[in-house]
This record gives sequence, C-alpha cells and structure tokens, in this order.
Amino acid sequence: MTSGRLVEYEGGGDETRSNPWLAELQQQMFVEINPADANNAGVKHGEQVWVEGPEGGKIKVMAFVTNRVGRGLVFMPFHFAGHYQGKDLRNKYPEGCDPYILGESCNTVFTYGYDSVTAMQETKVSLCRLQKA
Amino acid sequence: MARMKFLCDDDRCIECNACITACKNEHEVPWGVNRRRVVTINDGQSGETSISVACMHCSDAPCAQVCPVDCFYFTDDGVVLHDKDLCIGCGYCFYACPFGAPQFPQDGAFGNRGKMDKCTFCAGGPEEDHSEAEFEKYGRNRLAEGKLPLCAEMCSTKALLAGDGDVISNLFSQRVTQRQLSQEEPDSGTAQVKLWGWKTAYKD
Amino acid sequence: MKLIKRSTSPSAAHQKNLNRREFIKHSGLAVGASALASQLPFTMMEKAQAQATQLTNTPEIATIKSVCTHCSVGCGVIAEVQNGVWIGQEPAFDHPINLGAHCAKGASVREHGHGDRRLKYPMKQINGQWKRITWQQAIDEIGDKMLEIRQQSGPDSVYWLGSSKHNNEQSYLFRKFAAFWGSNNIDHQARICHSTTVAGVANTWGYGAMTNSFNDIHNSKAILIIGGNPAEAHPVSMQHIFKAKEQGAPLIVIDPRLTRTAAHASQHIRLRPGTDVPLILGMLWHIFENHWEDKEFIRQRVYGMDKVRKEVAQWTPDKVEQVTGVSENELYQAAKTMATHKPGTFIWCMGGTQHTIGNNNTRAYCIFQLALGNMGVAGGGTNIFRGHDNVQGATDLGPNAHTLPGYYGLAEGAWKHWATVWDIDFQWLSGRFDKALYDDGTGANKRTMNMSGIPVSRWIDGILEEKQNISQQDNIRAMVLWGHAPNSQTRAPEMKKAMEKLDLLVVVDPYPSNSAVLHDRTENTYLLPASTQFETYGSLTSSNRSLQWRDQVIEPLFESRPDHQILYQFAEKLGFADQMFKHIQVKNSVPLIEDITKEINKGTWTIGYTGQTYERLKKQQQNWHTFNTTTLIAEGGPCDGEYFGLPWPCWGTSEQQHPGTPILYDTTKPVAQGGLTFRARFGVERDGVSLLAEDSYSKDSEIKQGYPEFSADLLKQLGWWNELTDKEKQLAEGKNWKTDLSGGIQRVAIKHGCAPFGNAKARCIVWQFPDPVPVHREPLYSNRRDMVNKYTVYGQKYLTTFIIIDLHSVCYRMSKVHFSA
Amino acid sequence: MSRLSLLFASLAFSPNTYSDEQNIWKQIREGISGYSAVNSQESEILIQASGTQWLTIRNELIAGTGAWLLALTVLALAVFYLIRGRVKLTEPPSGEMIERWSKSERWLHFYTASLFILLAITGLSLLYGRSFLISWLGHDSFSQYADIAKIVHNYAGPLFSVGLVMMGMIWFQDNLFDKTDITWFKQYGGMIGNQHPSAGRMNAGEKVWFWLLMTAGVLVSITGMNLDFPNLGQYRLIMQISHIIHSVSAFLLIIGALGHIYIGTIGTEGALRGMITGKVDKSWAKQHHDLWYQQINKEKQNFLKPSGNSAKYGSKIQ
Repeated sequence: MTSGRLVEYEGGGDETRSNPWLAELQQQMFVEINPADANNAGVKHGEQVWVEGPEGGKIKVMAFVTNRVGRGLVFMPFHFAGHYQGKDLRNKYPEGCDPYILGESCNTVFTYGYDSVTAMQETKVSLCRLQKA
Repeated sequence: MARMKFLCDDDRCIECNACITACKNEHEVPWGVNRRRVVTINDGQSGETSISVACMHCSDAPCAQVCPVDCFYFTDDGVVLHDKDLCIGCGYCFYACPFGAPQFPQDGAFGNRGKMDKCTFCAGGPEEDHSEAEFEKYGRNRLAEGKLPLCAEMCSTKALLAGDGDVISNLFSQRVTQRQLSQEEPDSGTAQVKLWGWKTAYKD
Repeated sequence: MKLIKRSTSPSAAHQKNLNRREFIKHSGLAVGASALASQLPFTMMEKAQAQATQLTNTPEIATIKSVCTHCSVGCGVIAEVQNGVWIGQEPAFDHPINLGAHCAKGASVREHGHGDRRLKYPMKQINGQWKRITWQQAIDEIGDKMLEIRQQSGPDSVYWLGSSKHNNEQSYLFRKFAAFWGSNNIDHQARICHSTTVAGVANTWGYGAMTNSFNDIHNSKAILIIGGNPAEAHPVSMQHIFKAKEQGAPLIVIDPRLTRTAAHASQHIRLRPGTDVPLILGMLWHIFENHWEDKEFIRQRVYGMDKVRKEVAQWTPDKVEQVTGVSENELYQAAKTMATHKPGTFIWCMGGTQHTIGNNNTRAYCIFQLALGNMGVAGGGTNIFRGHDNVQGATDLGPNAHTLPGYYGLAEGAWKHWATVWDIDFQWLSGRFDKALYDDGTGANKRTMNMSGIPVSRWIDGILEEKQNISQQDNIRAMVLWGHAPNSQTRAPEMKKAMEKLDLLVVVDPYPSNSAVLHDRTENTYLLPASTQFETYGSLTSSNRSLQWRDQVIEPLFESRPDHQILYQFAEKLGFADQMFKHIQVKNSVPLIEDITKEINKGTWTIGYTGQTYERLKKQQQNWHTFNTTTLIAEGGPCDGEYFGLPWPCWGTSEQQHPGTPILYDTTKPVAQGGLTFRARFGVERDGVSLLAEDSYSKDSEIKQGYPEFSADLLKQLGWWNELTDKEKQLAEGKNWKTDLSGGIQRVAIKHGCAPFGNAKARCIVWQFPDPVPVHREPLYSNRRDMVNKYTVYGQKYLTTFIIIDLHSVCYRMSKVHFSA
Repeated sequence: MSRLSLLFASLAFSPNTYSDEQNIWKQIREGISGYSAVNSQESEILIQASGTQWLTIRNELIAGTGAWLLALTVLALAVFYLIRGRVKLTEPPSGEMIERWSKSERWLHFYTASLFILLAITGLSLLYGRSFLISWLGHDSFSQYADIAKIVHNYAGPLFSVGLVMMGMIWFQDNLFDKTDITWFKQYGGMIGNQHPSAGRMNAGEKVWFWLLMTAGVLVSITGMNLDFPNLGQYRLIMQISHIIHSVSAFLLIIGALGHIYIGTIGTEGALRGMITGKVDKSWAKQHHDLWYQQINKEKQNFLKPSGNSAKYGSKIQ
C-alpha cells in the first residue's frame, strides 16, 4: 500500500476541495488496484471497497481498477478528508464551510513508523487488506 | 486573415488539467459544464497518451451542418461560434461533434437541455464585444482584447497551442524536428543534439 | 459585483477590431521568431498587452503580481482586481520560472478571491455546536486557557503547529513566537515532507536544499526521477524537464506506479516500494564495475567513498533483483544512461523521503550523484522538488522543533545569537522556558530549551503517551493547528483519540479542515479564520531557494486575518508583545511585514538570508522579464547580474549586492558571483583523514586548497583581519561567519574568493547517524516476510533497538515508544 | 446502407493496447475510451467515430431521400386522383346507417391522428425548417418557432405513443390477416379497376396501415422516448441510431399516413364521414366491407334469436 498526490488537490486538500473548479475534477476518494488483485478480491471498477490497515483503521473507498499499479500494490491519494471509517462527517462542519468534496483520508489506515533521524512518518509502504463493501 | 487553431502536443501533455480550470476561471463556467477536457488513452499502460480537447473550430464544422436552427457562424479568424439566443438545445450538435465539445447545462427529461455551451476560442459570441450580455452567455472575449485562449496560454508544459494555424503548426513541426534530431542513435552514448550547423559541416 | 473584465465604448469597438486582427498576425510572427530561439516559450501574446490596455477605458483595473500558493515551483500569478474584487487572472509570461504556465491548481487560484467555503468568522464549539464569536472573545478565552495550562503544566504543554503556508515573515514570526512563549514544541509540515532530505543532504555536503533550479534542468543531459511524480505534483516543472528531454536527455523514472510522469519517460523502472537503497546501490554496482565513476571528482571533493564501495560490492545484480524486483538488465541500462550522459540531474520527492529509512534513501541519492561527479555543475545536482509553496522558506526560517531560524540549533550559543538579533535579554528569554532538567534520551539531562521539541509527526504521542515517558513536565494539553491539515498525518484513529483528550484545540486556517470534524469534542474547540497569502503580502522561498515578493491581491475576506496579525494578538494577550515586537512596527495590531524581513536579514547568516532585502525582492518582482529563462540571471535592467530570487545563500549584507547562488557548490564561478564549495560543516578531519577538499576550490579563490569555516580567528591567521572596518571588528571579534552580525567576516572571505563556510569534501559517511553508510532496511510493514529478518530495522534485536532509534532521533524525548505490530 | 453498417461497426472497437504512436491515433479515431477527470457524458472518449456518419446519414440520406419520397408520394396520389378519381358508391346510398366506429374508437382515432400530424409537422420542421423556413421567417422567428416545435414534439410524442398502444389493443384482432386479403391485394383493393374485393371489418389495405403503425409506429415511439430522455445517460451512438430509426420510421409513417388520409378523405366516398360520425351507409358497407356486413347481419339475426349472444365484434346494428 502506498500513497501520493493528485494534480487537482494539494496537501490535506481542504482548500482545493473547496474550490469548485478543482473539486469537480476529482469527486471521489479512490484506491488504485491492479486488475489481478481486484479480481482476486472480487471487486470491480467503481465499486466500494473496504481498505483495512494493520493497526485497526479502515476506510470505505471506490475501487479504481487500473494497471497504473502493479500486482500486490494499491495506491491512494492523501488529499481527502471528511469521511471517517465509512461515516460521512459533513454535518459536523460549521454551516457553509464544508468542502464540496469529502472522502476518506488514506492516513486513517497508514501506520506507525518514523525515520530514525528526523521522525519522518512512513506513508509510502504499509500493508492492507481489501474487502468488497 | 489568421486561421485560429488548437493543437495539442501529446508528447507533452501530462493531464494536469490546467486548461480545464483556466477555462472555468476565465469564463466562470458552471459545475457540470466543461468546455475543455483532457483524455488519457491507455491510462496506466505503456503508450499512455494524454490529449486536451475542446471545440476544435473545424472548417467544415459538423455541428454547424446539423443545427436545425442554423445558430452557428464562423468568424473571420475561422472560429466557430454560436448564438445562444437561437439555440433550442436539441443536442444534435453533441451527436454530430467528433470531439464531444458541445455541453448542456442540464440534461432533463423531454429533451430539456438548456442552451448549448462550448468553447468559444475565448472569442465571445454575437453580442457586442465585452458587453455584459456577452460575458454572461459566452464568457470573456480575449481575442477582442488581443489575447489568445487562456487554456493554451496557461498550459503547464506548453503542450496545448492556440493561435494562428500557420504559426502553431510551424512551432509544432519545429518541435518534432528537434525531437527527431535529438534522438540519439542506439548505443552511441551521446546526448548531443545532432543539429546540422557549421560545426557539423566542417567537422571542427 | 459584476465580473465583466473590460467594457468598451461602442465607438471604440470598430477600430478595435481592426487593431485586433493586425496584432494577431503580428504576434503570430513574434512567436515564430521566439520559437526559433527556444522552442519553449509560447509567449505569443505578451506583446499585445500594451495595445490591449489602449483599447480599454476602465482604468480602475489593477494588475497585481503574486505567486501561486500551491506547490513550491513558485509560479508567478498576475491578478486583475477591480474595486477590490479579483476579477481576472492572466498568465505571467514574463515570469522566469513558469513563463505563464500553470497547472490545474495554479490556473484556478482566483477562486480564493471568492472563497464560498471559507471559514468566515471565529467559531467556538458549545455543546458540540459551532457558534460564531468575536475575535476579541476568541483571543481572550484561548489566551486565558493557555495561561492556565502554562501555570499548571508548564509552557511545553501547549503545542504550536505551524505551516509551510505562512510566508517567510510569518514563519519566522511563528518561530519567534514559540521562543517567547518558552517552548520548542513547535513544528510544521516540512517534517513530514522533506525532513529526511534536509537531514540527509545537509549532512552530506552542508545545505539541505535543492541544489540547482527548475530552469537549470535545461542543461541536463539525463534526468533521473525517483519517488517523484512532477507531472501531478509539480506540473510546471515538467516544461523544463521536457525541454531537456527534447534536447536529447533521456528521462528515467523510478516509481512503483506508472505515474503520469512515468508515461513520458524514456525508461520506467518499477521497484518494490521501500527498496530505494538497494536500487541505488545496485546502480552504483554497475557504475563501479564499469569504472564509470568520476575518479578525479571523488578524489578532490568526496570523503568516504571507499566505505560505500564496500557496501555496494554486496549488492550484486541478482541480489538487487531479489530485493527490489528490478532486473539486472533494466538497472544496467539506467546506470549506463546516467553514467554516459553527463551532467545528469537527480530528482526526488516524497516517494523517497517518507520512509522509516528516509535519511538513508536521501543519502544514497546524494552518493550516487557524487560518484558520477554531477554535483556543482549546471545540469547536474540533486533537484529536490519540495511540497508547499513556502515549505523551503518555512524550513529555513520557521516553525521547527529542532532549530531556530536559519538552522541555528538549540544550544545556548544559538539562543544567544538570536537574543542579540532580537535585542532582548537572554536571561529573560531563558526564563520563559521550563527550568527543570529532563533526560534527553542519551542519559544526559537538559532543559527543554536546549532539546528538540516533539516533532509534528508525533504530537499524537505527546498527548497519549504516559506522562513519565515524555521528557517534559506534562503531556500536551493544548494544540494549535495553524494551517495544518491533520489528514496528512498517519494514524488517524489515534489522532482522533488524542484530539478528544486535549483540554484545548485551536484551529487557525482559512478552511475548517479535518481538525474541525475528525474528533467528537463538544467544548473548548475554536476555529479562527486565517487569510490566504493573496490577502497579505511578503516574501516566500520556492524550492530552488529563490525568494520572491508577493503583493497583496485583495483585502482579507470575511472576518479572516493574516497570520502575523493573529500572532500579534496572541502575543499581546499572553503578555510578551512588547518584547517580541521591539523592532517591528505594529499598526492596528498588524505588524509591518517589511520590518520582519529586515530582522530576518539581520540574523540569518548561516544560509545567506541576509542579502535579500525587501527592496531588492520588490525590484526583481517588477523586472521578471529581464531574467534569462535558463540561467535565471538578469541580463541588463535594474537587476543586472542578479539571479532570480537571489537564491540563498545570498551572502553578506545587502550592500555587498551578492547576486545569490543559483547552483550550490559550483566551483566554476567565484563565490561573489554565486560560486560555492562544499561546506566544511563536520570538522576538518576524521580519524586522521582530512575532510577538507583537495586541489579543488571555487574560481578566483586565493586559497587553492580546502579550508575550514571562517571565524575571526581564521581571519587573523590569514592576515585578513585588518581588512575589516573598525565597526565590523567590534561586532566580529570572537565570532564566526554565522554569528558575526556585521557581515564583515563573510565580506572579507568572499573578497578573497573564499566561501564563508569553508571548503570541504562532501561526505558519504555520516557518522552521527544510525547508519553511517546508507544500508537497506525493510519497511516496518513489509510485504516480504522473508526479507524482514535479513534486512531488519536496526539490528537483530528489532523491538528493543527500536527504542534506541527513537532515542537517537529528534523524538528521543519519548523514551518509550508506542508500537503495535 | 453501407454507412449505417459502419455506424454499427464502430460499436465494436477493440480495447487492445498499442504502444505505437500511429496505433494510438488509430485507436483514438476508432473511438477508444480512456480516462478523463471531467465527469460528463462520454468525456472519456476523445473522438467519437460515429458522429459524422450520423450527420451524413441525417443530412443526406434521410433528409434527401425523405424529401424525394414525400414529394413522390404526394405527386403519385395527385396523379392517381386525376386518373382514377374518387371511388364512388356503386349502389345508391340506402339511407340505412350501420355503426362502424364506436365513439371511443373515433376519439382514439382523432386523438392519435391529430398528435401524429402535429408530430409530423414539428418533426419535419426540425429537419427541413432550416432549408425552407428560415429564409421566410428569418433566424429569430424560426428559432422561436423551432423551440416551440421541439417542445411540442417532445411532449406530444409520448402522448402519441399512448394512443398507438391503445389502438393496437383495440384493433388487434380486426387486423389479423386472412385468406381474403390475398384476393384483395390481387385486385388492388378495388382502387384500380372496378372490382370490389371482399373484406372484413378491416380490408387488407387498412391492415397494412395498422401493421405499419404497429411496427414503424412502435419503433418511432421507442426511439423517440430514447431521444426524449437524454438525462438517462445513453451513449451518443445509441442516440444516433435511435435518431436514424426514428426518422426512417417516421418517414414511412408519414408516407403511409398520406396514403391513408387520401383514401380516407377524397379518395373514397363516405369514408371520412364514417370516421367522423361513426356510421356508414349499408351500401357503403356492402361495397367495401362485404364480409363485415354479412357478419353483422348474421349477428343481428343471432341477436334476435333467443339464444343470441352479444356482438362479437363490438359494434351493433341499430
């Protein structure tokens, strides 16, 4: 399991997900899955899937079946927030301040691990389990 | 008279979608209407190619041919524009257009689609240049300000070119030549650009 | 407010049409010509601007220059503002870095000027509901609570989490604020972006930043990108990469995923995530095997390559393939490309840094470039693309748990240096901190003032960990998340718990962010609306170390306030505003940005932030068009000879008019013109071996050998002391190039062609680090069980030694580490 | 119809991957779908291969052929009328009237017929208005008219379909072909020559018209509904094919309708009156629908008998 950026969003994404011109282009949090892995997990493109991390976090996201990732690797963008473990938190935002697009944060499932010198967090390698939602 | 054209250099397009948001920014196009889009073919596979596309302002524009109310017209620069006051929102232009350029603000029941909206090459519409009505219906008229479409002007890698057809095709062919020249021979191990010049001629 | 850009009187319309056609033809020709000169700039319409203005009769439209607030490329933004409304955005063709280009984010920044979804007023949670309150009420309530916590638990129980979204002045002020509050519990996102880069790179050759520039990639003959996806993360940089590629430079992309960047690569290598070190060492194996390394460069400028050779020797192609999944052939080809196309540039991003062994990765990358002799040359270098718009500046000047502005550490000397700059009594400052002594992890006892604070990645543990396991008086009880989206941090379930345990949670942000909704708090949670950078002004530092000046585009929206104003209000409430703003003018509770810039110039000698005065930056901003788009040097005009953004180090005081350093460690130029050597940062010898450069020196250097960093003593030894003025002598006595506030030591060193920080070798062995030579260690959660025992995380005794890692790290203050396997 | 086959062929593009630049362009022209961040209908298709084919079919084949067919039909009917004249009653009217169409049948007939005419006029306006009406009305007025025409067409369509379905239910059994129809055809339905071929309640000509309505009409309705609801996200190809089927069927119907109207009005004495009042003269019934007439008579007798049953065919002699 690894994570990275999307061109439309930046950082935690609150700012860019609140910009309709950008938000329209990425409307759903997703997880990129290799077709082989998707077939093994019985998941089709566009379906909802649970991604479960080794430390107890789990998120419900859309399966994006693609060859961008190789077998045994899933990729998620880290710009989404506003959903937590399958729950939509939109009504918790102050009125009129909720970003247009909400989604699960991939860091709900990313795990412990820090660089020995700088305490950099580990966001590029972890393990997960996929399950059709 | 200059013939305005778009050209997308697929060797450079990286699907950054700047053209899309630049367009939204300039014309305040509502959510759901996208005058421009980027399509990536073979996504995630070898041969992945991204291309930005909008109304291409075709010479023999199919939209214009099929429009039941004849609302399209051509400017002297070869830009294909349409008159939203005439448009009846039948959707035929969308069926005819090879590039999927025409957009409709709503896709309702009983063919209730609203007035068609599409890329104007930043050239507005039939209303008076820079008038409020023109902006509301078609967005800004950059051409009349002496500027080119913002999507191309803001393209992150200069992949999307817009302007006088001769100029941009020249520019593009220069690029192609440059790329061919700089393709190194296999195993030569040199990255030198093999452009012909005095040095090459006399082997200095 | 209508958003019509320009209106024309009907009489002008006819004439205008004629003009327009004429100019379209014209500008078309202009493109053809410029395209010949360089196939890149597509600035066909810039000539039209003057004419366009003639055509309009609405003079009240102001054109304002700013810089995009998204990534660190630093693209120029031209905003058109009418009656205070941001009505248009034009491409900044003149801007030397982006040449008018933008990505999706940059092309939509105007939306900020409207901000429908912004946090509009200060808000407070009452019984779980958000209620609007006034600024005064917010500051008073928060301040009172903080003072109460301070009294009960000490200053370290409030955590100040800053941002890379601050401009330089705000970042600096934020760090200063924490110092006056009396805690090092302050940090920002750079920790979780490129901290391993900064640590790895700085410990190799001196400075932890991108060595060249985006534009300099034009000169590269080969480009290697590892763990980076500039096509999505830094799209505008791709135009520079493409330029090199189209001139024949192969582009190698190493990434486990076929990214948009990889789609354009000449060679794409998929590696197993987390195996960067064996991959790089595997490439070095081929380089050493085929004698492709730059032996002369290594002799002159590199220390410890022999040790690397030993490590590399065991990474035979078959073993590399076993670990990384990359075949011998692929790797050979990549190594050969890099070795035969020189200079080549090496680009990396967070795919390389965000690892438990991130510092090993970054040092391996550096070693690779050192082996090929690609450092200090145009077209070479390690081009580390950073994240947020001002993450470089914020790292240099701002909210860091382990340094003071300018990477001055936390030792007493550093504090004294800044106390002098701030013109305050060191004892008073020291008194603001907790006076007790705590275990610093090595067994020694120190005050928290001299220990690194809790890093941003671990604030959760600062709240949840047992009190006695943390080297401070009490747990963190109040968090201030200032421009920080917590969803960028791992371990959200624990973060949720941590947030709920806090006594006070304050979020200062233009948007409410995940911190407003993740937790189930019902009381003592505040949201304060901050302005974006378009609603204020100041300088920022882009990834290539260039500083740029932003002008204010619009007034703060709704009730939002700029960060420096909010900081002042807090300082006033907490009772140290007079001391903190002693030399900074404050008008209506807004501190003057220019005065803060001056203070930065006054104290930041280490990385050369002293020459970039706001006057010079503003002048450059007005003259974007005079800079060469490859070398970034101004050719003629008022900035003649200066590099764009005065990339740091811009040595000495502004009177010296140093042009900035476009390429770090480039010995082909005199230091006075942007040349440099590797920094002598790690002493002059190690185990009897000299660490200073051999037969290598920057152009026109009077010392034709390596030399240590400059100090008053060294000047005296060299007989250059008397070249200082009397006033300089007074300030420089007993000081070194970093602490001499007169700038005299730097001036004299540079006058003799020497780099103030010395001339040493880059080192491949970082002896203070857990792995002096980078080695492979499996990720904590590895998908290869068979590899875990072979390449353990720090030795055989995995779990027990893990504690030692943390003891060595900046988070050593947590002696017991939470870990659930 | 080779163009049409091309259109269908483009449905089946192959999703193979090519690395070759030329192949990519080949794929693109074939209409391969990719990825696009833009979420609109078929935004992931760069170039749709079928658009211009559809355009040519509509603008040339359909509009061209259709115009000729319409013109020829009108001409043929005119010529026929001139030659044959009106088909008159061979026997003088008896004065005794029989109910041929019940009230509900008549209502249904005119409900559907008027919608049909409305749809035909508005439909033809959208197809030909640009060529014929704009020069008369000017762009603005025509556009206003076309806008209304489009709305009328779009709303009238489903209403027409309802009528069509009801017609199908009511008249289904009357319109099943039988042996008499063969003779009827052989004698050209009595239109040419002076024979009076036998026919039941519906003669074979009416049956053909009925079945044309039940096929082409149903096609028109289905495709029309499809075109009416673009919000269901049908692919453009489906819409294009729908449009072609819709237009072709509509032309068949219009041509059929012209014939039907001709025969039902000026072509045949007494037919229009039958549909308006519902009653026809005995002589007329004998001449055109002798079997039906006999049937009714038989039923009438049965009805008068004690064991008599109610009319099988729904209509009674008064």
